Amino acid sequence: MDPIRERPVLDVSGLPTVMFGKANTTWLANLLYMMIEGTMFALVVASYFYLRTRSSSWPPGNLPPTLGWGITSGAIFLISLVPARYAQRVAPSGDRSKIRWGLLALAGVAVIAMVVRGFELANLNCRWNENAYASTVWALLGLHTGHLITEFIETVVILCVSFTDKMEGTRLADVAINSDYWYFVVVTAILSDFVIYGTTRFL
Amino acid sequence: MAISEPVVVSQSGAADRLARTWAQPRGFWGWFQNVHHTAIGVRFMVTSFIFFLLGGVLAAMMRWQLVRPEHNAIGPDLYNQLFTVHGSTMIFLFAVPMMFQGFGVYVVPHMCGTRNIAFPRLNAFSYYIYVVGALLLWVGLFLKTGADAGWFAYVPLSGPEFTPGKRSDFWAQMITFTEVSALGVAICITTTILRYRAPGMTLNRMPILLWEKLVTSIMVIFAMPSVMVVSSMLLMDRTINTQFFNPSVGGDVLLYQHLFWFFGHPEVYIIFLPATAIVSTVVAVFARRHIFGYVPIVTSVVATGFLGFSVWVHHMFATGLPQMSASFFTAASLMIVIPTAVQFYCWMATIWHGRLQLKLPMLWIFGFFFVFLIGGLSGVMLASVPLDWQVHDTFFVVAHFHYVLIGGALFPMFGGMYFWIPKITGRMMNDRLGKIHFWLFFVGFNLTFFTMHFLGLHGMPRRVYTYTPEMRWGALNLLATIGVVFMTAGILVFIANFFQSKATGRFAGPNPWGAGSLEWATPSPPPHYNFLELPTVNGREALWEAEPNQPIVGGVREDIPEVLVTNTLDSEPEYRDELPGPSIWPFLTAIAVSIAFIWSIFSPWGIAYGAIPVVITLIGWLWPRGHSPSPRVPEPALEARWIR
Amino acid sequence: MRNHVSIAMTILLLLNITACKREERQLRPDPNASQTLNTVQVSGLNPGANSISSPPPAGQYEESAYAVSQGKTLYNQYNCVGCHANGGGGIGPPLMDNNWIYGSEPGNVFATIMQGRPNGMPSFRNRIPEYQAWEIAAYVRSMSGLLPKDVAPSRSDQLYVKPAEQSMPYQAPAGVTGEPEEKK
Amino acid sequence: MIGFSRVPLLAAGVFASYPGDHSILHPAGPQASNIEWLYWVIFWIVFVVYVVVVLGFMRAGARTYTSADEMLPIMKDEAGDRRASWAVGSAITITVLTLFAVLVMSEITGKKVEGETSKNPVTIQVIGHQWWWEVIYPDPQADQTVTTANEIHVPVGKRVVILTNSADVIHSFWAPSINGKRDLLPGYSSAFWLQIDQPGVYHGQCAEFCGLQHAHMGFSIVAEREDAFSQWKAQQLKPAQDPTELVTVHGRDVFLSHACVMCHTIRGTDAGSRLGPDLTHIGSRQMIAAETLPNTPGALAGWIVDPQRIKPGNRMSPNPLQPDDLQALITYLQTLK
Repeated sequence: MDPIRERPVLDVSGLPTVMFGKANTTWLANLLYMMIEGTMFALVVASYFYLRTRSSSWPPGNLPPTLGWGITSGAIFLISLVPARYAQRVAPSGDRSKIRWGLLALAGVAVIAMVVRGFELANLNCRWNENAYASTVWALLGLHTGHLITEFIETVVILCVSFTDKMEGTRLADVAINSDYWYFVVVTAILSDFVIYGTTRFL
Repeated sequence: MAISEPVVVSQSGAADRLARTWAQPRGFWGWFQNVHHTAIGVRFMVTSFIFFLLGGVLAAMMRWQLVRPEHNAIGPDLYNQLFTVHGSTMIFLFAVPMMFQGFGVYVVPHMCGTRNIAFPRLNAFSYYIYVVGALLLWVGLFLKTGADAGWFAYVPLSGPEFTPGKRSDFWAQMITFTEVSALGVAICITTTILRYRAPGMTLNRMPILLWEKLVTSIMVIFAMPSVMVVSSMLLMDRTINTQFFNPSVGGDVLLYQHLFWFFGHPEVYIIFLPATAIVSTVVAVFARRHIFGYVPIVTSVVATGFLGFSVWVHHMFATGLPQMSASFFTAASLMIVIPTAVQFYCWMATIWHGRLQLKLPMLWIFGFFFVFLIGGLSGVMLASVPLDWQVHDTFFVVAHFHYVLIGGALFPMFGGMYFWIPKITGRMMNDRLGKIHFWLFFVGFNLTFFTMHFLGLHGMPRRVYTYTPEMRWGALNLLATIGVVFMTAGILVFIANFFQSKATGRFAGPNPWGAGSLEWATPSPPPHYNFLELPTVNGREALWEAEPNQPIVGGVREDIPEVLVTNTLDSEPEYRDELPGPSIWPFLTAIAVSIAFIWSIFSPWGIAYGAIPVVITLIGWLWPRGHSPSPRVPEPALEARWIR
Repeated sequence: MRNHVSIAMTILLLLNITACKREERQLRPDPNASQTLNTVQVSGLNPGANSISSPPPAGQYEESAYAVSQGKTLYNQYNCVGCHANGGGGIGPPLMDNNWIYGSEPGNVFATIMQGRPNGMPSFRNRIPEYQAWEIAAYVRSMSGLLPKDVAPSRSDQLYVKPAEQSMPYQAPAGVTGEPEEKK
Repeated sequence: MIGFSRVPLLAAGVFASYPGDHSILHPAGPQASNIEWLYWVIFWIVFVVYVVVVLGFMRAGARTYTSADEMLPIMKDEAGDRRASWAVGSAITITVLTLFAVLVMSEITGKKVEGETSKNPVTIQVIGHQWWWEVIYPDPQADQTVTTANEIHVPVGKRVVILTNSADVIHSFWAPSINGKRDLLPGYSSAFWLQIDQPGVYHGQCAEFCGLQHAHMGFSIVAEREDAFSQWKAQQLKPAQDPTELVTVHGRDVFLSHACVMCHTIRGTDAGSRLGPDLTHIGSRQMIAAETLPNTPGALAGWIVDPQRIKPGNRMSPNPLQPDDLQALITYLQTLK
């Protein structure tokens, strides 16, 4: 141990211990996860269009998927933006009841979205093992459904935390970040719906 | 937050308070709860080195089978497993885990001047996932289920019809494991570099090693998903009848190649950039001067990061692609030589205007200069399409990528090991044994792989388990096999040197080489809290340009594991963040995820049922515990300025 | 650290007993299995000295995924598809249901291939070596799910006609002889 | 230990005249020589660059080497750095220009090797199978189409277009002395041309890993004069003539009554399965089993009885024939010229 000697000190004890928005490190990790999953979505969509160049008729041998469930699912995802934005806005205030209502609404809409997704998958125009087109469509929807389910579970977990006394400090920031990830799920939902329902009709 | 005037700083209680706060549990179960980056970094290095030795044994067996024509030592089935598991082990289980995860996880937090890596539990989870993935491939090899379709397993050979059984499934799932691990560590390293740097270490004062780890992490984040998508597609084709690669129903075999090589080429830069990071660090230390051309080197590293994603089709020139796209990729493949050339010239200028001390790490870096240069230049030959039509998939290519990978990653790795082992173990490595190791390895390497250039030019294709005597390849193959003996001897000398120096080596002290980066400010081996006083930085080489009474950071709580978070551009202190402590849950989550992945090989429902324990263990991992740091509601963020 | 390594080694050895037979690549069949003379014995009676070699254990072919996939390739190449289609039947009876006219044991299917059957099944005696007949027999049994999931072949690179044998549910054979055979 | 597979080789006595050269550096056609020219040009550029850079590092190292062991102070050399930045700048420019030159040369050579299409080339379809090559000379009339395997005859000096396709996995058609390699992809049919100037026999080998016997999947290209080629083609079109002596009749009966008939075709007999190579003119081929064994009675016998010993894992099953049947079969196959 070197002898005690005087050193100028940069005192940071006054700094806060919780930050919201871009300054939070978990927000950065969430952004990086979105970049990873965004790349996976982009690559599956790229494979979809690559295989499209390889076959003469697209969708090969089947009719384009019916629009009904596609539009419903897209609409529900757009609606889900409201509770997500609400939860994000009230998170910094630390008001537990508002946060609980926000998360409850978000979880409810997520359940509806999953049910609609179930119907959507059942009414697709093909089964995953028919041909390359069907496989990529199911891969795209399956990838998104995976994200939908994990995001739903995350929302439920944070909802449970909000009922305990631990819902403060960095946990409040987690609520806001959870809503960021929900925006990502909505964006990829709209994108997947457009690729699956749109390209076979308009492009 | 102005600098307070010089104030008496009481040192006495801090060390043991920090030691208690940052202590990691000991004992058998404690081993699995350890989340400190030094422990995880050393584990990555040791485990990947063990798999390097195992991969080397496979290479020796392959060379023994090729020693003479029509040699019946190893049959085709076993030989195909040998070269596939050798390739997969060296790339996925050794090169990336050692160069990116091993050195990254250990060195980056030290160099940033912080106490632990960001998201330490995710870091520990990544290590366990990597180990399970490695064991999966090797247990498969012992059970005759070793992958046998090559390390990039082109479809349709690795597809459902031409590889019966579970061989390609084990390989594809191993890929998913190692990529989840690499992505996890990439997130930890990116956050640590961007947000946990010591105050004063602005972007243009960051050591080059941090720049390269940052660029490598971003490359990992954009490249690894591509191989996860393609290995999952292959797995789904083999288990649930999807038709991605079935040419008869619209599938396409080239889709596999495009998706794999879109990951494949950034992958080799993910291995190479950490190597140039070590070279830049070591050259500056042993030329006793700042690196020449800091800005050109950092620019060329970032350029390599981008260009790495634009050259992948040079692996597919022989598939008969239209001439137009082939010439674009030739141009891109030639362009990517420029950034590396810039770095070579800057290193040469650093040595030219420095004062060279040819100590052991520097000897290996000179080995890198001579060997990698041959690999890089034969790469220029491969970039031109007509030449690639002749030498693609021959032993010329085998020689090229061994010169680029062994020359480009292994030589800097040994240089980095001789450079940092005194910091890790606290003892200096023996100089004489190090030189013997270098010359044995250098001679053996060139003997084995330089002859392969001629084998390739004489038309010997890649991955052949034997050849007929009339082809007149016997003599060169014999020469190549002799080289393996020297290399093996060299590696054994290194292992002996490591264990001998660990026990009886000279004590290294905090800074045996007089280096300039922050990790040499900690005692060696460093305690679990790394820095007794969190440092501040006012130059590119922190220790060389530190003022006599360089300010330290005070006010970070010592009773909870807290680190200072600074903003990205000019590393102004922003807030204090409490890091999660040691916990068994990352290990349990890794086991649950492994069970789900391996179960999904045998039944498609494996993912669905396997996901339930994964969710449970994840909740156990992320559930908030312990006291919450600030009972009161947080007031808006204070505006903290670092006034100089 | 040392006891972690020892734990890992013991796990490795335990794992060693699992299905490495599935991945066995029997590249060189033993000479007598390459006999094309029909040597299977369907009934206990046989004239003269018992020179007929006992049929090799069917397990050798039914536990090796390589053998079953060879059987699938041979099923297509030797034009069994011509009459039995992909298992749905045509001129020949269907093979992917649980109705076994001549019994579902590997030995019975082998005898059908080697000796032929009335109503048009040709005898492949002298045309197909025995080990290939055993492989085709193993594949035929996998069509109705009688083989374990990880040995049965997965989809082929041809047009998609039916789910792969690996995803076929197990159908307990209830042959014309009536008595169901217990699952192996 | 001397494996049984060596016996046919030794039994064949002196090695049959093995196909000619198999090296990038001994071109026998315009394309391979263009590429060889490009190889040597880039090689010398690369060689000079290597020597210069290595000398640079040796000079830099020797110039400032100190054997001092202790930690020397950190030095600064502003003037040196300014001079060095000029040196590094010029080195980078030279590198960029060199790389540009390499790019231009490789594009030019690529154009020459790709070449322009010619009027009426000889068209050959090559279909890759697991571990042998099916070679078809397509013709609008079915009876003018030649089907053979592993041995490709081409007229000297004339342009030949190869249409590639694969029946199972990815293979790669590569004869180093003739032209670069072109992958045979299932689901893709690509065309590339080659031309051979000197007559002779040139060896080629599969260059994309295709499974167990990728090592023994060779082919040979026989370049001969125009008239010899058309005479060979006419001979190939003829079906096998009926055997006359007792032993060859016995040989044909053995062929038709054993497993051979399940996979092979001999036009002019009842054997018509297209799984394996077409054996109608097996007698006229220099080598058998995809250029693994010379076409001698001993090698042929060893191959028929136990092909798995020589190429473990290939599709041909062992045929334990009685000795007299085997000899008759060999004699019959040798007559199929």
